[in-house]
Amino acid sequence: MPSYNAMELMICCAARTLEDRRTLAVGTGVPCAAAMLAQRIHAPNLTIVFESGSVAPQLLTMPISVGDSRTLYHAAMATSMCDIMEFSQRGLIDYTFLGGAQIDVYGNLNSTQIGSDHARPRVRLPGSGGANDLASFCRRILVVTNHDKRRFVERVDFLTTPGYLTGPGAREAAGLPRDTGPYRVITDLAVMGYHPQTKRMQLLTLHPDVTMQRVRDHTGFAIDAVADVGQTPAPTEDELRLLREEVDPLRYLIGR
Amino acid sequence: MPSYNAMELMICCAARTLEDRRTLAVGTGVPCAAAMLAQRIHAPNLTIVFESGSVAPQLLTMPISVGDSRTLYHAAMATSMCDIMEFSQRGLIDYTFLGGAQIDVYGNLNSTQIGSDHARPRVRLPGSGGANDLASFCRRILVVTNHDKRRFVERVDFLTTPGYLTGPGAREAAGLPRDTGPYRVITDLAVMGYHPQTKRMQLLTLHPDVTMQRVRDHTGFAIDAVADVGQTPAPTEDELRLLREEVDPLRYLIGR
Amino acid sequence: MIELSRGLGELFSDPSPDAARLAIAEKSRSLTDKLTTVSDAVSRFVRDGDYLAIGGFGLNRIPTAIVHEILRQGRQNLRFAGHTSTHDFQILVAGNGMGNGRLLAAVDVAYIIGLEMRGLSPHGRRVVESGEIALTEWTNYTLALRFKAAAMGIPFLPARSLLGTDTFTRSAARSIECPFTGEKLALVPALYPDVAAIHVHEADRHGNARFRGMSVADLELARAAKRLIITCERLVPEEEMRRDPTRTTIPYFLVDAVCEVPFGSYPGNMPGEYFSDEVHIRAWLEAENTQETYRDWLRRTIYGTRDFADYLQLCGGLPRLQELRRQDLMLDRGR
Amino acid sequence: MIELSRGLGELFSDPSPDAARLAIAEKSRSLTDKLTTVSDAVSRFVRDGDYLAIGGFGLNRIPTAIVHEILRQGRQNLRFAGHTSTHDFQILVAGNGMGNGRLLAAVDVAYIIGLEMRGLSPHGRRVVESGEIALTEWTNYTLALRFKAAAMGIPFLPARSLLGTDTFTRSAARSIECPFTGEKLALVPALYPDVAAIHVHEADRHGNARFRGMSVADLELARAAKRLIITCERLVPEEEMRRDPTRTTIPYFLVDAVCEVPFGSYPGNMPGEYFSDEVHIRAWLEAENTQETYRDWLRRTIYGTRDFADYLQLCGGLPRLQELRRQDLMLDRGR
Repeated sequence: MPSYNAMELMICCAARTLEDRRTLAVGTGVPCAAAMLAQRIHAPNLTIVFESGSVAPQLLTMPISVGDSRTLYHAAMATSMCDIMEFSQRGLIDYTFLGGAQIDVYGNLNSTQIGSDHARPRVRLPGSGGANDLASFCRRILVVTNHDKRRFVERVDFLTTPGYLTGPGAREAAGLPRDTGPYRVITDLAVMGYHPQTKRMQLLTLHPDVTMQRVRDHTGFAIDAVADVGQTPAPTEDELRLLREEVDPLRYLIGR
Repeated sequence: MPSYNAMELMICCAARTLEDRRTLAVGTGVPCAAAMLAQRIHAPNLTIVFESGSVAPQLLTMPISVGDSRTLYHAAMATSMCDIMEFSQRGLIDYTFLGGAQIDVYGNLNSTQIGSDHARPRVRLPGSGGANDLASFCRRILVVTNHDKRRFVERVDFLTTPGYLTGPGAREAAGLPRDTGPYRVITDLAVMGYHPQTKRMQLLTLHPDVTMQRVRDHTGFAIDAVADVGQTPAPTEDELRLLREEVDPLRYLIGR
Repeated sequence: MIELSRGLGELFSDPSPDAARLAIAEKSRSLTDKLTTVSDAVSRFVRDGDYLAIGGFGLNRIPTAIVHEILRQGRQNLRFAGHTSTHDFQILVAGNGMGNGRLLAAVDVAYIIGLEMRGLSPHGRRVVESGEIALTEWTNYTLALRFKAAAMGIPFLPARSLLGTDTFTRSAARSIECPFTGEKLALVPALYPDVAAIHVHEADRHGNARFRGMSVADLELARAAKRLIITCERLVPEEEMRRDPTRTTIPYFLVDAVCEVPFGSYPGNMPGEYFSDEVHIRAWLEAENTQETYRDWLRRTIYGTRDFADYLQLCGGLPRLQELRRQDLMLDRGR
Repeated sequence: MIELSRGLGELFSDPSPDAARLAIAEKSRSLTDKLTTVSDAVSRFVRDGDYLAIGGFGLNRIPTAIVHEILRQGRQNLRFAGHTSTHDFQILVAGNGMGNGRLLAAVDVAYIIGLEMRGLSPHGRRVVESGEIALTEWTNYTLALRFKAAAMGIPFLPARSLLGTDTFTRSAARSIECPFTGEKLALVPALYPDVAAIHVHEADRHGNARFRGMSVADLELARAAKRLIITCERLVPEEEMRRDPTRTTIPYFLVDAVCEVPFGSYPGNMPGEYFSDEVHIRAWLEAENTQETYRDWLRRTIYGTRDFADYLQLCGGLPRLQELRRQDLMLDRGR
């Protein structure tokens, strides 16, 4: 079995969640690497869009910015942010990858501030960017992040980006499109999904050598698990080769 | 003094109302000829737009359709109908020329139907097209039409396109932009404007050899006149030469 | 936010974005080969009772072959968006009042029957005045705006048009007081057509499309429709579209069928390619004068032709089209 | 139509389209020569207290020279639209907390302080955490949508974003029940900036402009702003723009000043021209670590340079720019 690091495993897990023949709004970094890897393995017909306006590029090199020239490489269309966001609002974009400084049990994300005073936050973060929009519009929200207690919190300091909000029915009650919501959280410890009824985050698979207790120790809220928690399959040789040679040859991500 | 026909006079009158360095949404026919003539005489910097999407063409030949290739000749931009209409709604288009089967004392226009039953009209006409929109958005509405009693009516059968509606303050009360409204009506008999307070149509100048009585006989409502009704200046030699040689050499309009 | 009034017109389609999302949930987002014939595209994607919308403006850049085929295949009870719809409406309305049932059941009207400076369609007038088509009134902008709302995936858009007129009263718009400014506004409901057809200069087999000149309301329409048929003057390879993505304005995932139809806007105008055939249109309007002459005309031009190439041949073939190209290039000022 | 709730955030600009129409009533619609210098454009069109918006996205296709000059000329109390505003915000916020008064007084935030994968701006954080800038929260889409509402000449647009979040609570949006469908929606107020600056590939002296690649929110912004400064990589003759009007996306009557600024997006990326200078940006972020090092950095790069050409020279001149072009063309996969 080949050796690999946590980042490589996370990217492979993220890639595997993406079905072929679907559309995906990505940012830079892990999401982009995951999409590029998925296209090279099982999803050649996965379409990438970037919120700045690129549609269906055939990425050669990982972009540094969501709007840089690299996002446009061999693209089918270069358009506007409103167009991309409205394709999403219209229901044409299946997946999106998002991140944040905090995530709670319902998949709500905070990328605005740490601390509760909006005028004088303890730490000011960049804000929503396009996250709130894509999380409102896309059918399945994916999060890839490191797993620690300061990040997986009982209650986000600021609800920047909607997950299941306060639980079952809350997205619909708020007016968000009916067919949307959090889908997977992929960390350096495990893969999580959401309980179909309670909409609470739940453990699906543990990464090799990770115990349930270790996940619980690193999660700031009580986390359930499906009945048959499995083990995350390790990256295959094919996945690692493509990731290392074609997706991230300069080790921007996997060298971290 | 050169001889001319009624159509030539109407086009010259229409051209003269257009100030230089302004923008104008036109249709085909007389409005287009007037704009082309104005550009060749006193308004070289008059910008034409067509609602189908052409901006600032340097028209060589009169278009047949508001969206045909001719409207695009040497244009500065080809864009969408929404873009043109929204430039207008935004306040960037100064003039528009409109027509209709009926016009009333407040400059309201009907291009939808003759008769009052909407489900079974006596005569069905095309409908608003872009007229209602342009009349709502543009700063000054111009009408060029033949002058007869069936056309100049007390009350339009169907108010397709807003003039001053029911009189002073009515446009503003309806929610139309504050700086808009009917400006001139140019016919084969006279040039009319609107009373600044009452907003009723009023006679400004009579064409050569036309009496006030004749205008009244051909108008289906009581029409006032400014104190000093003048005579419309006849077309100049320059106007006629440019109109006949450059604007309408095939006599599409002026041969009617 | 106060609702002030509402138009009395019937709303012929569902403005709900959630319903529209549901309808496209399983639409392919894949780069598959969508090349097909006009006849196949119409038979698979245009259904009885559909809400139909046609791209272009007047006689300019219209997908004539698709409109012919809808008439030829005898679709019934369509609802239709009549936004400066001249020759396309003229063809479709030949499916009413000619003993072939009722092709058009309801029309959202901005501009129909008229052919701009060319006059009114006699048959179109007869049918519409008979009252057999339900009509709701709009304007060119507000009907385009209804597509735009659908393209954006929302249920309505505001405008400062329609206000104070009978056009509003006979529309299905509402008026409100703006919650931010207190200004009065009209709200127009989103229009999500079941199917639309758009003619462009160039497309690839997946449906990526681009055109020259005015886009009219076609970019909005392409994004609003649940199913979309593209006809194009010329197929181009995928690599050609990807060489300059700035020029692509309709992406493949909106498109269900691609048909190459050279001279596909004839007898209409195609910017930079050929001008409208005014002689043909005059003859068409003339033929509409009586039911008998019109029946003969339609038998000869539509029902009696196998396909669009056959129709072009009937109308003078390449020599006539070359003459129209000469007009479009404005050699001799377009004479 | 029922209003359900409203955000607590402050609205930093007037969403009334009638007010905006009044502001542009006498704006020139004429084909006049608008060519000028960056310094003149800023001194004439950017005023203390203005609401400012900058085109592009992140470090991509940004009018860097204009932003430098605003800092250099010491404008005060600007309001600003922070929509994935990375290097432009970074430059502007150097006018706060450095002993030169307060350049930024209020910011509509979608994304500020961060430079995407490059990390956060230390000085930006210090200033924003000090509380001296009033903040209202939005998202990339809803801020673009606020420009779009203004571009359309209406007071608001609806969206299905923001709903249910603290971002809504700290915005100045409202939520309503749709009068057509009963669905809940957010309404965002129009944003009519006093002045905007946009960088493009090509423009003519009258202001007709076009660019390659993503338009981000620039077409909306160009139409929303009351005054507009265009910087371009290359001036082209008017005839070149009229040769292919389909490519023009900003028409001259929106534009107040045109400045030719080759490499004008540096250290940002210009699609098809040059990639971002990551070395320079890293050095910039490093310099922000303390007030002292930052003061030196700004003195050297902005206050100590005469103009943008001088700044480019300082940063390595043409050889460095050619290296960045090589990266942008993705020779050797962009290494």
